[in-house]
Amino acid sequence: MKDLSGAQTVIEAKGVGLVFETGDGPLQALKDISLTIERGEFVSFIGPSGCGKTTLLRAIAALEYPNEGTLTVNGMPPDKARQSRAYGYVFQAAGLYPWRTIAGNVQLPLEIMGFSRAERAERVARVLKLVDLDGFGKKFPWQLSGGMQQRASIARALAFDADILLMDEPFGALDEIVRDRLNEELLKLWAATSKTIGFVTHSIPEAVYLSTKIVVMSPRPGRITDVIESTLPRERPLDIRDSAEFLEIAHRVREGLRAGHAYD
Amino acid sequence: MRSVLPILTVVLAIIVLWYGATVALNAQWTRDQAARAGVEVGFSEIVRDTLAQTRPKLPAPHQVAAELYQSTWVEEVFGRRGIVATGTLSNRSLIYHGWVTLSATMLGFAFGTGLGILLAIGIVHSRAMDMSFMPWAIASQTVPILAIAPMVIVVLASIGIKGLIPKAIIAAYLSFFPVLVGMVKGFRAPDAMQLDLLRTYSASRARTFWQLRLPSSVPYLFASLKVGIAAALVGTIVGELPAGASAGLGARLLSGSYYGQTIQIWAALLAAATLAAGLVVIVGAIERVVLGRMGMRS
Amino acid sequence: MKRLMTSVFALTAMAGSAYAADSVTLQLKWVTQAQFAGYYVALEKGFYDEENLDVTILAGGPDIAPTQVIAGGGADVVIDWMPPALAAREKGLPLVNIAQPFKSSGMMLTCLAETGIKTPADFKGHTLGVWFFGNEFPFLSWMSTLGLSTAGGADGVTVLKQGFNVDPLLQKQADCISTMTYNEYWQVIDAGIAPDQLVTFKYEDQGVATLEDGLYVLEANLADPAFVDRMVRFVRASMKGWKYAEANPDEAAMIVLDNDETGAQTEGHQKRMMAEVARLTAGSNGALDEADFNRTVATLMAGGSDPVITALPVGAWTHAITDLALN
Amino acid sequence: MIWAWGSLAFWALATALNVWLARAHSRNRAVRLFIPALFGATLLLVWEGLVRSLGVSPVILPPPSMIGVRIAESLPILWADFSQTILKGALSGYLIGCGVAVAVAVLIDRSPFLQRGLLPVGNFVAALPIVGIAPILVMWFGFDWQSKAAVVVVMVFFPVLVNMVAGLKATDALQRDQMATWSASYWQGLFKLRMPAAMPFLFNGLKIATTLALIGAIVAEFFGSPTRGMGFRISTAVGQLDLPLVWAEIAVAAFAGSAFYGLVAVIEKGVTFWHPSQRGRA
Repeated sequence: MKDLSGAQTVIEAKGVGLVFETGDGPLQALKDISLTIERGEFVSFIGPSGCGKTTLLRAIAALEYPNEGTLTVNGMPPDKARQSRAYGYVFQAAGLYPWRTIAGNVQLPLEIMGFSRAERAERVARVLKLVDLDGFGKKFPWQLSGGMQQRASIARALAFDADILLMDEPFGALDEIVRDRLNEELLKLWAATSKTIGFVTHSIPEAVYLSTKIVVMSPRPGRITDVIESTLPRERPLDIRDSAEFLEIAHRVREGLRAGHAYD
Repeated sequence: MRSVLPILTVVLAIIVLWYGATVALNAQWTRDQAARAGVEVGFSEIVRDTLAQTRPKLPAPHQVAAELYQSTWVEEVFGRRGIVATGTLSNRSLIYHGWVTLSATMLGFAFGTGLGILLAIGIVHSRAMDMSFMPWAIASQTVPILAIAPMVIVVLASIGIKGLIPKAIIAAYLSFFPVLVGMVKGFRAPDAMQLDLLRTYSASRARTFWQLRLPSSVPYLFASLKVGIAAALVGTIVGELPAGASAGLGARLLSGSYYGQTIQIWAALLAAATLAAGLVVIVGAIERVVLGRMGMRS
Repeated sequence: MKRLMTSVFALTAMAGSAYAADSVTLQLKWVTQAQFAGYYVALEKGFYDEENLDVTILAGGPDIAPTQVIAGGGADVVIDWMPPALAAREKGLPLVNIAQPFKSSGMMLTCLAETGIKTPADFKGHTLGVWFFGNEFPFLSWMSTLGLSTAGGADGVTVLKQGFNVDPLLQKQADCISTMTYNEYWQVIDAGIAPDQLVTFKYEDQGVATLEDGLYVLEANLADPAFVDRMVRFVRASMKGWKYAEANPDEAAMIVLDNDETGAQTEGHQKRMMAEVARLTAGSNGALDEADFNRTVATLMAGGSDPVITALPVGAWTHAITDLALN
Repeated sequence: MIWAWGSLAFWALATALNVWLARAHSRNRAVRLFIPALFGATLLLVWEGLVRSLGVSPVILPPPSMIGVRIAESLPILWADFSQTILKGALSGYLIGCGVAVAVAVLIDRSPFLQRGLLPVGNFVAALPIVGIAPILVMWFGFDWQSKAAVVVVMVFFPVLVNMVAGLKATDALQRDQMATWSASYWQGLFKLRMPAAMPFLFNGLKIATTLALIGAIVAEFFGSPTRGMGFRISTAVGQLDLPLVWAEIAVAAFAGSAFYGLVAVIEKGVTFWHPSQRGRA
């Protein structure tokens, strides 16, 4: 099914709109979203709360269904893509099952997808190593720190080798020091696996540091106000954040956010 | 409000099942009687007969409804001993028996709630009491109360306690436990931060209790009161069962059983369930008002 | 002045009456029904008042043991059957029979004719419903005189603890059930089974009858002349009530009905019960017949390996009260 | 009189000891077992003392020593009654009732319509004084343990059902979304996520049900039974004024009930070791 001629386009949205029916009447969560994401890109969605960035990510993962426009993932409707295991999803909270060990949690999607026992063991060992948690497989989630839990949840999303990794403010609840280290590790992981990553955040430095493309959104109705292609190199040490180029992009993001607010 | 349709559907389904079961369970008697009389019965006759037996294994819903109507409205308004004729409730009406049961229930509920709260206060404040008493509180509930209810009544009668109080004591025995468990949880509901805050004010234990523990336990109190009042009703009915010829829904159940008046048993059962549901609803309504006033709308 | 006089007079009169009436508490063996009509008649017709007694009648029930009530001091006098009373005496609770209004036994075993049981010899291998709670003694004695084991099996009978009603027979869970001539038997008939579809075995006819409803008090109390005096008056008024009830069964039944707190009794059933009970009380003037007592004791002691009582009871009855009350 | 003062003095001493132990050594496992044991012993001793010193007739309330002797004498009877009432009646009813309740909870969990309809009706039925249906069930299911099991089934069904339905809802949106992103089937979601998450709730219901099961089985025997069983023995023994035997049966019932409750609590601890309420007291 993969469209090999235009192989680079992974996610494509054309005029996507989404309305929630709420107790106070309909709420326009997304309006006229058009966007293309290429293979191997690291795309951040940034904006104030209520701008629909999470909703957009959920629509891509077929957790919400748009009312208008077309949205395709790997050239398929999102739920088809989901069934073909197109993506791993990392939520705001780690959401690990307290009754399973770390290894048990990581292999949960593998069990659901019907991987053999041997293959499960092999993959669990590999991804735990990838997120630097080898040796913790037999621990229970509540015996680990918040940062380790979130790494385990990333390992879980990586375990079944989806091409696309969708992350919804995965580090939002962590302190800044842990967050910096996880950001750095995430970049390494991205380089090592060359996945396409969609990343929701409300931190400007995080977005600029991680992304190749930054999608700035604004609320009521949720829409895209700016798309910024990052000019930073793919190799990014932590201190790149002090460079003029970094600050320049951050400035542009801030301007975009401010422009969105002018509508209020 | 959107629950009305589903509830009606379920109730309707139950009634349909009930009618089916009525025919199935009572058919044997009809066939036996026909065999004893030496006649053949067809299916339609079986159905007709099973729905109208005088002492069926399972009375049909309309029989129970008729009995309920008969033993409330008709008895009080038109009966020889009804409230219209005599000015007092008739001893043949379920209203009278329900009232007797209700008064013992309320008294027992009051005892049980008071006892449960006091014990909970003791347990929260004394480690020794917590550790020594709690296992026995659980064990106390495994004593088959119905088995000793007659003895409780006899023993209390021998020291001159009669009437409502023995029943109320059995009711209290069953209702104190849920209240105790709920209130221990409730008094411990304030988190360490809130307790530490009061400690920084050098608040006394009593003050901490009144200002923090008591208000935070209110939602737990109501949750356990709902369980407790239903338990108190069960206790009262259990207390009424052995005391054969006295009044109350339990005595009514027993005498119905004694004379094989299944219709009367079911009517008394439904009356008891309605009473229980009504009491729980009332506690729920009070809960909403109180929690609303305290700004803890649940 | 005149008004003051009247009120003082009224006060003294009230006080006088309050002091005069001696109180007596009577514990029944079972729920309010015509089985106890004599006492209710004496209460309603003022026979107790005439004797200056203030009588409280406590109804019984399936789990109320009159013996336990009197041991706890909950009643001055109780109505019970002789077997549990003698058993209690052997357990160390000295009960004494002071009067015996019931001359004959109303207990019987009622079987469905379709089970093929025609004589007691046919019981073997069948299921029999029995009341327990102190009422099982006559049955156990009878079975042991018949040489039937009550442990079940082909050579014995299977015993069910019958509930409070006749359902086991109607639902065919038991082949025979215990009934009283004045009560449960008629419930079976009322349920729609014709008398010719039933076979009954009266304990009286089988020679294993034991004395039923009698009045029992604690032995120690009989040493107190005031107590004896109260009992004399109580027995006299009660027997007057019984004789009135025998003569006016329908009125007696209505009096019982009005005293039934549960409101579960029906007029038809109580009138019929009264008529049947009258047959059992007919031969008694209230005094215990020593021959009946001896027969009861003999039956109970014949209980094979597990007799109800092991030693001949001494002092378990007295004519002291009835001699004074009836002469 | 010496008994009364003696037992009261023992009570005071034991209480003081308990208070001291609870303060000083509450971390010690043996002490935590000793404290309630001492409290229980105190209760028994005070009971013994009061009965003896006040001269209460054993027909009204026998002293514990007499009950203890009776237990020792009548072990065969007690065992026969125990197996009739607890093993056959209560246990089989408990297993069937809880099993059916869990199955029904899973079934109606798929249908919000049924939940909205069944739960209020279920609560209404649960408020029914179930002891009242005992005579009816004895009439339907006969005299032997089957009717006792039926009473137990009805008694335990609703508490377990209500708890299990609540438990199946106890997952949060995030966990359900996760399952969705992995395209898990309904049954995978049920067994991997919602069943384990429901366990703390289920065990809450199961623990309540243990005491109910016991009471139900004993109570049902009052309305007709074969000539064995704890309820049968209690009512017969009262009639024979054999009060020590009555209390022996009650003691067995209380002991069996506590043991049953304890067993379920131990299983709970094993199954829901991960739950915050269990983690605290390792």
